Formats: sequence, structure tokens, C-alpha cells
Amino acid sequence: MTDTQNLTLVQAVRDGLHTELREDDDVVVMGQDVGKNGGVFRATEGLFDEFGGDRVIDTPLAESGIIGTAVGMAAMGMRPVPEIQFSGFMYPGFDQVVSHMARFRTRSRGRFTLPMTLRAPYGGGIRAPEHHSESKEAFYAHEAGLKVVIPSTPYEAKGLLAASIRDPDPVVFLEPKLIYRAFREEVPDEPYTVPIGEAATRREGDDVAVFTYGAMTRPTLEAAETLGEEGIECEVVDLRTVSPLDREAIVEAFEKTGRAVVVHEAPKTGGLGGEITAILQEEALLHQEAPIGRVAGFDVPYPLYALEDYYLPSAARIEEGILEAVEF
Amino acid sequence: MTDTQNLTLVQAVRDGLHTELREDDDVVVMGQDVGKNGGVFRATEGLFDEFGGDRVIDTPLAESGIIGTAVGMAAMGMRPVPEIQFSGFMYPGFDQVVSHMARFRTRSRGRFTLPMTLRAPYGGGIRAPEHHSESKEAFYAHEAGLKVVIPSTPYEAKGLLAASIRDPDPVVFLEPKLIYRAFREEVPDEPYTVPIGEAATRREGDDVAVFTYGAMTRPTLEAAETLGEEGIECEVVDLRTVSPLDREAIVEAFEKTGRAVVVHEAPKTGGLGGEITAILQEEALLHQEAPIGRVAGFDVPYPLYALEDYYLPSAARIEEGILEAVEF
Amino acid sequence: MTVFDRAYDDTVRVLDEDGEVVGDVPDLGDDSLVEMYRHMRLARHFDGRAVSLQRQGRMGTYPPLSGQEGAQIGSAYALDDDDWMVPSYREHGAALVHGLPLKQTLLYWMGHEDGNNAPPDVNVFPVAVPIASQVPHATGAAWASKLRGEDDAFICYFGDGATSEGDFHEGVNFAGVFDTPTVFFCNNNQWAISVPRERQTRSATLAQKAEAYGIDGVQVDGMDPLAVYSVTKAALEKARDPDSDRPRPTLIEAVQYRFGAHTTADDPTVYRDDDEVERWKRKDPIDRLESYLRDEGVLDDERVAEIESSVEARVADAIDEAESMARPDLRELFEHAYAELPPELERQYEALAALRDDRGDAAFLED
Amino acid sequence: MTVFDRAYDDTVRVLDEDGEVVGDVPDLGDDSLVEMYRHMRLARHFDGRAVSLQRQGRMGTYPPLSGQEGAQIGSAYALDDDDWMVPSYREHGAALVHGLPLKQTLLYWMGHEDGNNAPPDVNVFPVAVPIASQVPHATGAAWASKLRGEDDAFICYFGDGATSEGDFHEGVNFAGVFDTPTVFFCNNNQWAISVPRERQTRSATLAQKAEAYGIDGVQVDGMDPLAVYSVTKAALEKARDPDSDRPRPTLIEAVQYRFGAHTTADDPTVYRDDDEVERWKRKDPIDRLESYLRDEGVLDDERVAEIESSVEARVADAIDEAESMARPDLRELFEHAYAELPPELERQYEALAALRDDRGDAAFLED
Ligand SMILES: Cc1ncc(C[n+]2csc(CCOP(=O)(O)OP(=O)(O)O)c2C)c(N)n1
Ligand SMILES: Cc1ncc(C[n+]2csc(CCOP(=O)(O)OP(=O)(O)O)c2C)c(N)n1
Ligand SMILES: [Mg+2]
Ligand SMILES: [Mg+2]
Repeated sequence: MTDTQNLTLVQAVRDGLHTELREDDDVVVMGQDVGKNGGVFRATEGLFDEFGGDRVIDTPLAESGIIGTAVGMAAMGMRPVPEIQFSGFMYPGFDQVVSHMARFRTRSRGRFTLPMTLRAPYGGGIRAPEHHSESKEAFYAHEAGLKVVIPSTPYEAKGLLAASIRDPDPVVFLEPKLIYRAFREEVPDEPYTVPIGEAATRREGDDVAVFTYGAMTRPTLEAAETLGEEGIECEVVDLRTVSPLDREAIVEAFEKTGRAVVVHEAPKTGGLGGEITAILQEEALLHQEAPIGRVAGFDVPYPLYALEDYYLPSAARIEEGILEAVEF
Repeated sequence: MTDTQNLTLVQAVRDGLHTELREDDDVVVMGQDVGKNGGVFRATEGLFDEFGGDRVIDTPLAESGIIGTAVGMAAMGMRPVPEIQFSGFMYPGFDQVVSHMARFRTRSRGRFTLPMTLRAPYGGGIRAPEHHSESKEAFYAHEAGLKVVIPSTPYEAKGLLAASIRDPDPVVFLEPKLIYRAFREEVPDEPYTVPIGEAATRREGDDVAVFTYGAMTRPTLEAAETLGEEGIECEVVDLRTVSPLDREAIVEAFEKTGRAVVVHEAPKTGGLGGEITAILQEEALLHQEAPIGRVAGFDVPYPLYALEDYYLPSAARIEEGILEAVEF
Repeated sequence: MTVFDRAYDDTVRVLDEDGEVVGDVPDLGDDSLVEMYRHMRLARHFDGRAVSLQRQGRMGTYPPLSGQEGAQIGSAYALDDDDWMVPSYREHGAALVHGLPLKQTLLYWMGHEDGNNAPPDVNVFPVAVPIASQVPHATGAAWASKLRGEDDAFICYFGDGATSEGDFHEGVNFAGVFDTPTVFFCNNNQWAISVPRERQTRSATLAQKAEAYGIDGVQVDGMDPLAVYSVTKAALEKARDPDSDRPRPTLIEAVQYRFGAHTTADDPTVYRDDDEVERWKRKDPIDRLESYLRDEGVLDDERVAEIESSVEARVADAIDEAESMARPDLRELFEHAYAELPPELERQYEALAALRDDRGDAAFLED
Repeated sequence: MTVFDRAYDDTVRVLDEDGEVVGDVPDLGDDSLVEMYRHMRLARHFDGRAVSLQRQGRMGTYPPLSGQEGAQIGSAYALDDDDWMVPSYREHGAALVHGLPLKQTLLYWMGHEDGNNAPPDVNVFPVAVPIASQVPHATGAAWASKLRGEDDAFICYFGDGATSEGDFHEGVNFAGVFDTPTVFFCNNNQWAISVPRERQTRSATLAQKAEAYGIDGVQVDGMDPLAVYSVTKAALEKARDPDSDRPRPTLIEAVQYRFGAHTTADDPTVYRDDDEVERWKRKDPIDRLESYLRDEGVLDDERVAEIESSVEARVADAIDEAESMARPDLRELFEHAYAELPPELERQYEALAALRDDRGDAAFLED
């Protein structure tokens, strides 16, 4: 029997960092305000005191500097875990992500590998200022050489983070901040991993497969419950890794139901909904009974908060989208 | 009768810049080596001599500086046309593109608009060094607030560029450098525009609709001709604008044929192929007779040139992809 | 000898911490001095009210400015009406002086983009949240003005943390190369959230970063509004003068302190000492100017009381105005993404509007 | 007084343009001096052959280094074997000295990633094409070494143009803050493609940009290999010494000239005068060292001829080796994208391999 604690998602992230810092001397955590301040979301609380400023490093305010120096550290065999304070501030460091993080292994035929994990809170719904609410996971999923992981529960957040840090490839680890503190779960104290690249079925159902991830998992499950009361049974699949996608699980859920809806808060056009639709087309057309629906953010810049509740897919919009697929 | 010249695509781009510089004093061309050197592809040849260093501006080597100062100029009502030397070097300035170029209008409720056109050569096939061959149009198409235009013929290059420069919204104008000098076309000397947001049918056919753009238009047409000899008639649609997409034209071509293939050199996963597939799903499922195919770059970092011919969709691969859709 | 011919660490000062004159008092006239004072009080009072609105759930995250009024009001006073201001997110005080209605600042932090839609004659750029990203804008905008042969100057605000970003470097370097009429005004308030100035960079001053761009750099006591005014004025004049024999751009480092939290989401006690805060509070720019103006006989208790009540009334009115604004219409979510809405966006809007009509706002809104 | 205690524009020199001694000759020993000379000749000869391979269609775009041998070989000679080199794309000469086989440089520019796969004991980073993007890597790698308590130093190469990029700023600033053992070596060859040094930045020297980061900055005659050696050696020693009372990082500006085109795709006559090129050619680093060594009696005609022929043979062998490498296997396109190929990539590979088997290479390859 192992000890557990009842943790929120952000606490589980912290616990994951804690565990990995303890397990492996090559792990360092670095970024703006991650040290003394414990992170603006407290994801690194107490780590500075425990591991010191050489393991939990407050950096200057420079994203390319943070990611670029982490690339250099990782090339030397360390396992840096840089944090970008909000995913909307990744872009000043985007070149380091796409031109180097994603390519060092291939460029050097494997001589240099980058076992680094780039963490950032992402997504909307917390009434934050401009640029604090975007979800642009599709950018990273379009860049070969990266893995892109998005947890949606405390238990899995810790396990997926550990798996990412230990992974030989660079991982972009996006944390859905809307549910940082939304609920708690028992999280083992001991180290463990949840495998990258595997989706999880959150709810079984025969009528329609709904694919989602991150903070959208909850309103999707909510919509599924409501529809369940009306006799419509949704299979809800949480992708957990959005690159590389778990095509097998995706196809399987679709073949079971013949109908599919993808839910994400990222803008509809160019989001992962299109990719998943295309995968189903490639692999399972003969099972299809209805158009594959997308419930997503709108194709507009993410608004300031007075209008954000209209922007984000709500349970009502998700229900509506599922109904369309089911009633087709 | 208007005078014309027989120009290559890159010459037509130059001619478009020339025309717009002459027509509108607010237009300035700026970037690395665009002045005295006339551009590394000669896209700005002679413009410095004719319009002087205040209209055709050599800048320091700093992409964020180039795009960011253009944002400031455009906010003051100018129509800057910054060039990024290769689209693979856009990323140091990516933050300016997504956080500002795309958002100034919405952020200020239309008080500040950014009538700027960000040009960059893109795509592979010229045996260039690393980072010189990528096609990441999907990044820009996923960012609301931008328009993304990709010409494939000299005549249209000039007209689309003029339309972009005159457009009240910011445009990312990606030039397929593989066909910069591949062929010539009669291009009128006088100013004209080709409308943004409209696809063009390059070949009529009843069996399958093939959607493509940029440099892939030629191997796609080649494949279509080969298949035509075997009695398979492809409708080839050149998207020309990849954001916003011409959904009407896309759906129409599909409804006519019931089969579709998307061809792009961008990596398959997360590329526009998925988006087009999803649009067809949303709007025209009932016409569908086969899975929607994708012939695209592979999900690997673009290789150095010894292997690039394998990477890029060739006429052979495109034929194969079309055949799959037709024979389903 | 100009104010630019001095060592980078030779801080320009006019009033000392007690309001005693230790430098050249700018020739502003009593009325303007009182107006400066009034604006500092206004900014301070606004700040307190904004923080409490946030606490009451009537406003979102808000970045307080208390302690920074000297730098904000002093510098903004040096601008001509036609000059342009390119702010970060903390310059409500400066923007106010330059004509941005308080109501708009409130609206912005209440989550309405309208807050950024300054009146047409108010030359203020929208708030820039990504740190330092506005620096190239200020260079580009000033460059446009220069290319058009206009003679406006531009001031760009940013923090000490911003100097570590690539955009600071690239934007200021372009200004040097193209000799644009831009004043780069660094509000060095000692902290970038929890990161202290010394960890931001190893350079002894921020002013000396000008050396990298071949432009003038000068350090000023940012809690001395008169010193700030003088230095900014000199920099703006130089910027406006194409025949100046000095570089037109200037980097000003205004040394100051943020008294409060980084934003209402921040707890500064985690990372800094009360002692330090107290030490800086003794430099309060408002007290300093008040004490000077009292000594000069320009202010007395009565006048100060009148100012205080006028300030309170003005802030209260602005809050009323802002809070009486309705939630923006759904359409506003789409309206300004493009000059003209693409058909697919029109469709997205219509689907959303139909669903709202069908299910009611309750299906969307949390409150 | 160290080499770092001098004005930024007080260029360090050892040999003048005629090879006369004007500074302190480093204590290297004759054999090493001859080896330096040999490496410069090797780099020069390699360069000419590479350009002609490109002209003959036997290689892709190639960036020549002629004129820059003094800076490259002089600096690389100062490294210990365990030190690390973080190059841009033009440092074939430096990489050669540090152990990278010529064959690999050739392979790289012939379009094989293998060229970047340095032998395990050769501490050279892969070529970095995006300008200045390698600067933070060099800081981070050096920082890793420091955190692990190792005592290796790191040298990072980049050009004059690179100093305008944000990554230069951020990378060097981090090095200052974290006091990493990094030597930032700027090959100021006067041009960034067609953009002259004066248009890159308004600062009088590039060395003075060190001021912005609180680290040492020093200008050296980059066409004087002995001066470059001495300055680099001093900077590396300081980097390796955690107890140094100076900052461990250094910014070195090596003033030099690229004799040829930016790359084989460039025509420099469009943007620069022959006169200028001729003026700089008179500073040729090879002639200078040769003349010094002849004066010292260390080199004579015979020795020089022997060196020339050994150099020619070595380059010819490397070209043979590189050209005898087959086109990489199809599988190589996929192999190193991830440590383990995801199933979808495996599928993409298999589909491509099947099509190639079916239709033959002719359906893919242009030549
Ligand atoms: C590019 C970017 N990275 C991170 C943030 C998050 N952030 C907001 S304010 C801030 C600190 C800014 O410090 P400073 O520049 O000194 O300005 P101050 O807030 O002190 O006025 C940070 C890190 C951001 N807004 N933009
Ligand atoms: C980020 C980026 N922008 C543009 C380019 C295209 N480019 C290649 S080399 C070069 C000039 C570099 O000049 P400098 O830094 O002085 O180095 P040099 O080539 O003179 O050695 C440019 C603009 C690039 N490789 N990377
Ligand atoms: Mg600050
Ligand atoms: Mg150069």
C-alpha cells in the first residue's frame, strides 16, 4: 500500500516536479518566478527551498533565453524542465522550439538528444488579461520531433509529467489552468509514470465518440451525462497526448459508434479537430454514419474576459454538437 | 490593349512591389538585403535605385525587429511590406505575428488597423540548407486575424500581392520559391488585383477533386494529366488563399466528384489537409464516395537536400494518392 | 553640457526625498506644477480604488502603479499633445495625462476591449501585455512619422524586466540605426514580478544598455517627478529635432519602486522584505512634490483637500460610467477580427447567436 | 592589467599587416605556430575546393571562409580538447582544428545530416543556421557544465549581423546573470550578406555591447591569428576559473573581412567595392603569419611547399571520402525524428518505401 495525498492538478504537477527533482540530479526546473515565488500558479511552491537555486532557477524575463539555454543544457545530457509562464508567451521563444528543440536529434543523427520538458499553463476561462488564455497546441502538434502532452486529472498530471521528463525526446507539456484547482484526486507519493501516446476512455457509450482533452474534458463529460439522461450514450475519449496521436484508440472508438465529435477550445480552423477528422477518414470511412463534428473556439482572437464565456465551448454547445452528429 | 511582359513568378512579385510602391506613397518595402542587393532571390531588384533607401529599406538582421517595426508603421497608417528572407526564419518574429499583427484591429476595436503584407519565400525543392525549405502555412492559418495568400502563377502573384498590399487587414504572403523561376507568363504592366479569398479551378474533371496550392500545383497537374490519359479526370483546385479558405469552391468541387485529395508539401499531421477534410465533412458528407486523401510532406523535420526529393510530394506520389481515392 | 553628458550612474535629481531642491527646477509655472500634483493624486487614488474593485469581484486582474506616479506623470507631462505614447500595461497614470479617459482604463481591466479604443485625438497605443513587444512598435511608429516628414515624438514605456527580452534589443537597435524620434522610458521598479533587478541583468545600470545601440542613456530618479519631467522633455526635444547632432533616440532609466503587488494576483510578501518596501516608501513622489509645493507656498491644506475631493469625485464618476456599460454584445466577439467578416466567421456567429437565443445566456455565462 | 582592461576600440594586435611584431607574441613554440599556419592553409585550400565543388554541382550552397582563417584557427587553437565549440555555419576552419573531420563538413554541405554527427570525442555542436540561435545554447551548455561542477569552457561563434538578433541579447544576458563559462566570439567580417556593419547597429564597436551585460568586452584584430589566440586563451582561462574576480563570460569582437561571397548563392559585387576587398586582402592572416615565421626562421620555401602539398592531399582525400558516401537510405529520412518511431511515422515510411520499390527512384529523384 502506498501513501497518497489528495491533490489538485497544479499540486500534482508540483508533486511530479518534486519527485523528479529528487529522483534525478540532472533534472532542473527553470523559468520566470519559479524559484522564490514558487510560480505564479504555485506549481513550483517550496521546490526552491528544498532543492536550492541551482536546481530551481529564477531566470531573467526572456523566453528564447529560457528555452534556448535549456536546449543547451539538454544537449549536454541534463533534463531541464523550463516553464513558460503562460503558453501565450511562448512565441518569443518559438524559434527555439521549432528550429532547435524539435530538430536537434535529427540534425545530429542522434548524437545530441534533448530530453527536456517545456511546461506551460494554457487555455481560457480564468478571466485573465490578453494573451493569457490561448490554446495553440496545434502549433506544436504540427512540428515533427516534438511530443505534446496535455493532462486532465491530477493523478495523470503527475504521471504524464514524470513520463515526459524521463522521455528521451523533447516534450511540450501543456497544463489546462482552468482546472488547476477544479477538483482533487488521490495521488501517490511515490514516483510513477503514465505513458505518453495513449488516450484514455473517460466514459463508455455506443452512440457517438467524443474526442477531447485538457480542460474541455469536464464540460464534455457534463454534456455526455445530460445526453445520457436522454438515452444518448457518448464514448468520451481524452486524448492526453495530442502528438503523436493515439490513432488506434481514436479509430477504435469511432468504429464502435460510427459517429464522432471533436471538442477543443482552440480555434476551429486549423485545430486538432481537422486532423482527427482526417484520420478517421483515412482509416475508418466505412464505419461512418454522420459528419464528424467540431465544437471549438471561434476563429477570432481570444477575447478579453467580458466575452470569454461565449468563446469557450460550454456544455450546452457541446451537447448541441453531439446532437447534430447523433441526429444526422 | 495594355502592355505586358513575359515574367517569372519572382519577377512578377517584383513587378507587383514596383507597381504598389509607385501607386501609393505609404507603401514601403523592408527587410534583410532587400535594398542595395535587390533581395536574395532578386524579388526587389532595382527598387532601391528607383525609390531610394527610405522606401526600400535594408534593415538589421532581426526578424522581430522587422515585423515589429512594420506593425508600428502600419498602426500609423503606412502600408509596410516586410520581407522575411525565408519563411523558416519567421519564428524569431513569430510573437509579433501572432500577438500583434493578427490582433491589433480586434484589440483596439478597429481604431488601429494593420494594412501590412508580410512576404516570405517558402517551401522546398531547391537544395537549400537547413530551415530554408519548410512550409508552415498551417501556423498562420490557425491564427485568426491574419489572411494567408499563396500564389502559384506569375500573373496571379502580381495581382494577389497588390490585393494583399491594398487589403485593410494584415496578410501573410507566402511565395513558393521552387517555382520562382520555373516558367513565365504574360503579366500586364498596369496595376491590377486578383481577389483574396477565392480559389481557382486549374483543370476540370468529374472523377475526383484535388485541392492544392503553391508549388504543389504543378506536380498535381502533372499527375492529373497522366491520370487523364488513363481516363481518370481530376478537377484541380488551386486554393490561392489558405486563410480564409474558399469553402464554397472547395465544397462545390467535391460535390461534383464525390472524391477528394489534398496535396501539400507541409507535414501531413496538422496541415491544411485535415482542415479541408473537416470542411467537406461538415458541408458535404452526403456526396462522399471515398475517404478524403492526403498527399503531404512526412511528419519529420525537413531533411537536408540529399533526401528532399523523397520528402516532397512527387507526381508519382500524388498519382498514387488520387488513385486510392478513385479506386476506393 | 546637456543632461545626456553624464555617467550612466549619475542619477538626475531635482528634489531630494524631503522635497528639497537639489537640481534645476523646470520652468513649468505654478499651475502646471499643481496639475502635475493633482494627476499624481488622481493616479494614486484611482489605483487604490481599482485594487478594491478587483477585490470585490467588480474587475479582473489589475496591475497597480502606486509608487510609480512620479515617473508616469512627470514623463507624460513632457509630451506635446501630438506626441505618441506606446505603453505597457501599467501606465494608466501616464495615459490619463495624455488624455485617455479613466473610464477606458477601467473598462479594459473589466474585460472590455473598448478600453483600448482611445478617442481619435488621444495619441495612445493599446495596452501591450507581452513584455517588451511594444518596443519595436514605438520604433516603427516613430520611423513612420520621420519618413513622412512629421515632427512628432514617441515615448515607449516598459519595465526593468523588459530589458532582458529580445524585442527590447531589436527595437532599440533599429531606433539607433534609423535614428527614429523615440524615447525609450524604462520604469525600473526593481522587480519583474518576483525577480529582482540584479537578477535580470548583470549590468550596473539599465541606462548603460544604451551603449550597445550607440544612443544616449540616462538614469533619473523616477520618484522625483520634476527630474523625470526635465529629462523626458530634453529627450523629446532631441527626438523632434532632425538636425540634432546627437542620436535622436534616448534610453531613460527611471529608478523607482512598485509599492504594491505586481498585479492583484500577486503576493509580494513571498519574495520581498517589508523593510525594503518601507525604505522606498520614504521616497514617495507625491509627498515629495507636495512638500516642495507647500514650501513654495503654492499648496496649502485647503488646496490639498480640494484636490483630494475633486480626485475622489472624478474616480467615482469614472467607475460609475464604466460599470454602467453593458456586457458587450455577442457580435463584438467577431466584429473586429477582420475589416469584413469572412463568411465562415459570419456563420460561426450566427450559430452561436441562435444557440444563445435558444438556450439563453445561462447556458454560457458563469455568473 | 589584463587584456580586458582596455577601451573597447583599443584593438588587440600582435602582428601588423606585414607580420612585424607589435604586441606580445604568445608562448606557443615553433611547432604549434607551424601547425597553426598549416591549418590556416588547409582551411583556405579547403574553401577554394568547396567553392569549386559547388560550381561543378557536386555540392550545395556553401559559405566560404577565406579571410577569416586568422580568427577561426587562432581561436580554436586556444581551446582545450575538453572545451566545447558552438559554431554557426561558417566555422569549418575552427571545427577542423577542434577535431571535426573535413569529410563531415563536406558531407553536411552535400546535404547529408551525417556531417553534423561529430565523432563522440569531438566536442563540436551541430551547425546552427538560424542566426544567433546558437548563442543561448552555448550559454545553457556552459551553465550545465558549471552546475555539474565541471571545468570546461565553451566558445560560441557568430557574426556581426547576429548581434542584432534577440537571441544574441538574451543568450549573453543569461551568461552574465549566471556567470557561465562562455566565450562569445563575434566574427565581425563587416557584412551580413549585403548589410554593412554600420547599418547593423549604431554602436561604435561590437565589443562595447558587453557593457549591456556587465561582462568583459574586447576587440581584437581578427586577421592576426596570434592576437586572436592570446585574447581567446585569456577569455577561456577566465571562463574556466570559478574564482575569477571578473565575470566569467567574455564578448570578443574579432575584426576581419570575408574575402569571398556570403555563400555560393551570393554575388558580393552588387553591394561592395573591389577597392574595399583589396584593402582588406592586404591584411591576409596567412601572409602575415607566414611572413612572421619566415622572419623567425621557422618557415622557408621548402617547408611551405611541403605544407601546401600535404594540405592539398588531405583535402583531396576528404573529398574522395565524402563523395564515395552513398545517398543516405530512405529510412534515414525518418530514423532520427524521435528516439523511437511513432506508429504513424513507421507507416509513412513503409508507404514511401513500397512506392519507391514499385516505381523506382526515378519517380522521386530529379537527377
Ligand atoms: C513575453 C511575456 N512573458 C511573460 C509575461 C508575464 N509577465 C507579466 S508582467 C511580468 C513582469 C514584468 O516585469 P517588468 O518588465 O519589470 O515590468 P513591471 O511589471 O515591473 O512594470 C511578467 C513576467 C508577459 N506578460 N509577457
Ligand atoms: C534568423 C535568420 N534570419 C535570416 C537568415 C538568413 N541569413 C543567413 S546568413 C545571414 C547573414 C549573417 O550575417 P552575420 O551574422 O554577419 O554572419 P556572416 O554570414 O557574415 O558570417 C542571413 C541574413 C538566417 N540564416 N537566420
Ligand atoms: Mg519591473
Ligand atoms: Mg558578417
